[in-house]
Amino acid sequence: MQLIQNIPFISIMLSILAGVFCFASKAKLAERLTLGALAAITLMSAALLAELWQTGESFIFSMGHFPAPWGNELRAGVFEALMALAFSVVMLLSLIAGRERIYDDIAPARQGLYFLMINLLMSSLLALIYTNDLFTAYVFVEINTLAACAIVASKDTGETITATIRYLIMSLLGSGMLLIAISLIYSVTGHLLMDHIRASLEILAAKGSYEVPLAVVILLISVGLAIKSALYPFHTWLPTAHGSATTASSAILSGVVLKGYVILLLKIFYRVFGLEFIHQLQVANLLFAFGLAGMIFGSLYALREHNIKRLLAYSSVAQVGYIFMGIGLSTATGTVAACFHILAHAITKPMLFCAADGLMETSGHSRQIHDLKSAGHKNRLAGLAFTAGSLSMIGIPLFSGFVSKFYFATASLESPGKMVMTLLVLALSTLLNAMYFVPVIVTIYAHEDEGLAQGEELSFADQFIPEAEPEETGEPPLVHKSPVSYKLTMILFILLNIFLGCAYGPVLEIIERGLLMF
Amino acid sequence: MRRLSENEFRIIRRFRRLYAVVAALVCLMMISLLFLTVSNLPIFGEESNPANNEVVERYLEKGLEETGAVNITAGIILDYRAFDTFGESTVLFLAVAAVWMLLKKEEKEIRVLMEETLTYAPKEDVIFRTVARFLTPCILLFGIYIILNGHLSPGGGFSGGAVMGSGLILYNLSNGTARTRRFLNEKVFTRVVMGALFFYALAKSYSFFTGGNHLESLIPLGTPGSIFSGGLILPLNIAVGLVVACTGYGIYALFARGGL
Amino acid sequence: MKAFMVLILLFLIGCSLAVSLTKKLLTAVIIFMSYSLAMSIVWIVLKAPDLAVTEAAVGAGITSILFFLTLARIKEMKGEKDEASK
Amino acid sequence: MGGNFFTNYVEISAVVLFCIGFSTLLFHQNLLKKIIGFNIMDTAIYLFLAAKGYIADSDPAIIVDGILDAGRYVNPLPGALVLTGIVVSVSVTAFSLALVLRLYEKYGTMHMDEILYLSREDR
Repeated sequence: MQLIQNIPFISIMLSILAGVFCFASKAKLAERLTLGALAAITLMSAALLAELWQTGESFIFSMGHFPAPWGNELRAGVFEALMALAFSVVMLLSLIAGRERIYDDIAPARQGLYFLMINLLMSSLLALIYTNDLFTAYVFVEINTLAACAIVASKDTGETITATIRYLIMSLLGSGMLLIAISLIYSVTGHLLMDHIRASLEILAAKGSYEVPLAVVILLISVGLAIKSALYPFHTWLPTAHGSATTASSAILSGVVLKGYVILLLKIFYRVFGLEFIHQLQVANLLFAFGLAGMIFGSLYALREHNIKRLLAYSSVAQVGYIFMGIGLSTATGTVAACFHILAHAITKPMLFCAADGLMETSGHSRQIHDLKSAGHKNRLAGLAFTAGSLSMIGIPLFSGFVSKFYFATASLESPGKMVMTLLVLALSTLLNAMYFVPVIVTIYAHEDEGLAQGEELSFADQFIPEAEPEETGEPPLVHKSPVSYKLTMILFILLNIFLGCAYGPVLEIIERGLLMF
Repeated sequence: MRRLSENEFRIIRRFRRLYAVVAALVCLMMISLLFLTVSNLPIFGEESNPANNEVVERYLEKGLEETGAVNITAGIILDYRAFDTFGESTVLFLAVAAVWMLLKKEEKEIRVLMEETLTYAPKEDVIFRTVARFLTPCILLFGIYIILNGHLSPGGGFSGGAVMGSGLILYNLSNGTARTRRFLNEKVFTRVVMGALFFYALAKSYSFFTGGNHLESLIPLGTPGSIFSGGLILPLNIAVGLVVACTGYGIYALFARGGL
Repeated sequence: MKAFMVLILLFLIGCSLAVSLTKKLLTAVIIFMSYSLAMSIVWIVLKAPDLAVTEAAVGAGITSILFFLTLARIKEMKGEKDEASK
Repeated sequence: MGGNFFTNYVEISAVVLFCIGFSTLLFHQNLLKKIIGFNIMDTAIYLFLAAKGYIADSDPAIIVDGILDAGRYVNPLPGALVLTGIVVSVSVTAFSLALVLRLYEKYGTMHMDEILYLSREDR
């Protein structure tokens, strides 16, 4: 056993220990600890990814002295390592970018506890990525739920606490379904570890017994996790929670937390049931239909919003729809595209939230879009980042969003029954995305004297103009000073997005190989 | 604070009716699906059910030898599946931190709440105080017994800790906060909880690390059945018991007056 | 044994229905407490004494205390508000 | 309906309890009732899970007299899982009750609809 194989275990323990330590420490110390732990996890995950990429193997780490069906296990392959790396990078960047706002929004006595929640959130996400055991997954899903609710509630306004309780109630429904599904699985197979459940399910499938319970199990798990990852008809909690929390929380929740559940669902589909079983039961078609509905309705809701953070939150609903649509295509390419979109959205949406925060700062923290007029001139970097993020969301080449859309389209060609629907909805959703992002870009680059109505009439074809505008304009009236750390993270976010948009080849290959290893 | 007007109530009620129909449909679907499922499951109480397989066989036949715990459940939660239990303690810790974040008040406000006789604390009641004086030591002792015998008899850190926590709550109700604070104030609370959790995390990390890397563990298991047996199970039970007792009392205090 | 089990299970269902249908919150909490205690008897019948101890201490003990406290605090706040509005 | 409807009476009542809890969580607009409903739902799942470990005519899994025969004892694993679950649900209950208290401090009500309506003005 090499030392490098301890990395999953060490990173989970590190974040839990850092979380425990934050309980009694002051905010500054807690922040340093959290950032340090996140940076260490990032480095370790990168090392793990490099190592596993070279050897091309996955490994199993047993937690304790007892092997497979008796003890707990962690499992890591390139896919898991890539996701851990992406999640820790996004966490780190969003925390640094939203740092100022954390200290503004949250009462001093609570700041240390906020970082505690962040640490435990990270540990639960890592555990969800790495675990090989369904019941461990349930326990960490609960940690994830509580920590995510707590980072919304930390702002302590009436709005956030109302949002939290809605979020909590929906999440509890979801975890109840997950738990009853796990007990049903246990009752028919007698195992909790994914590999062993798979083995005994194959025997059961050969005999043809327990077909009804297994179908119900898949349905319950899909619905339970879909509630938690805000698939369209279950998304009602998301806009208030993501729209009202402090910037770093919104960024982390939309970029990372939603995706953790999707990854768990993928793991269960691939490693517990096997794809053929899923396809037999038409669950994939259900997810496909809900995903398509989410892509359209999420965008339609976003079109009606005048509040920039809620607009971004509704856009998350649409993007989660994309991911489930990709999974629902039920081809290998579709799943790869969905996984790539997980990454693309994980780096784009936090950037948008942080950029929106930078823009809002210039206009006295108003969240209304019409108050952000010419904010892009006052805080140029935030404006640039917001533009880049929007273009990525719309799906302009060079940015990551384009790659995932392209791959969704390619994947749809492989499943003839769903091709027409997918292509149509993709086109429609792109159009809708443009329809709500372009007016915002136009508004933030409008001069104070220009009317807003003019901007709203701009059509889809005009979207390239705003990108060029920052260079053209003369002296902006008031340049907002943001801290260097904020600027650096925004630049990093943009570079990462362009990197994913241009050098997507190796990333896709990692995902493909990782999914084959599952 | 403003009340809702009649018109606003009407809007809500209309929305509510739609919601009720949808929810009723969901519930009906759920119950019929689950009935269908359960009637297709293996028969209750049969020994040949799939759940009673080789996994459980090893727990029962080798559990005593491998973990040193007579109570197999304690062996499972603190040794075989210790990672789950560690996650569970983390959830409890997280809950305390979250409640602390939501309800913690300034020391000044706590003082005010302490001085006022709370409506639900019958401190002046003679019967209550006398009974409490006899009961509190018994409850605390019983909690300690449950914790220490966790590997030998039913119980363990969680149940014993909860019993001790309720003993502390009873002490607080009958003797007042000022006297409770002499031995359990914020400083002690933080130190005990963090210390116990650190010990738990480090001890479990050690066994995860040695287990994952296939090294020998250096902790002796002792003779099964005696109090000092079961390797790490007894110290872990004590650590968990301390955490649960403190968090139980801590959550109570935060709810009652916004601070310890 | 089976008859006893069925009886407790019926009691549990009755309790949960009562909780869901009563108007008064305090009554609902008290019924829920007895529900938890009945549940701990179920654990004993199912030969899981660890669960029985834990359910009695945590479910019937700590959880009920928290519910009572919440009700008491809410009543206090209501009283303060009424006084303020007078 | 499958054939084991009446033999699985414990599981059936667990399902009934689950659905009562589920509908309490969905239908009731009082937050405290919702939380009690969630607790009922959780205990129902635990009942379901623990029933999986029961074997008729056997002893609790505590090896008192040193007899190591797997056929003599009930299955201890579901019990261990439920133990974990109970603590998780008490933590969630504590957190949600704290949220209810904060909401009451802010809005003076525990009714979900009123809170939703009142919080809309905070935006």
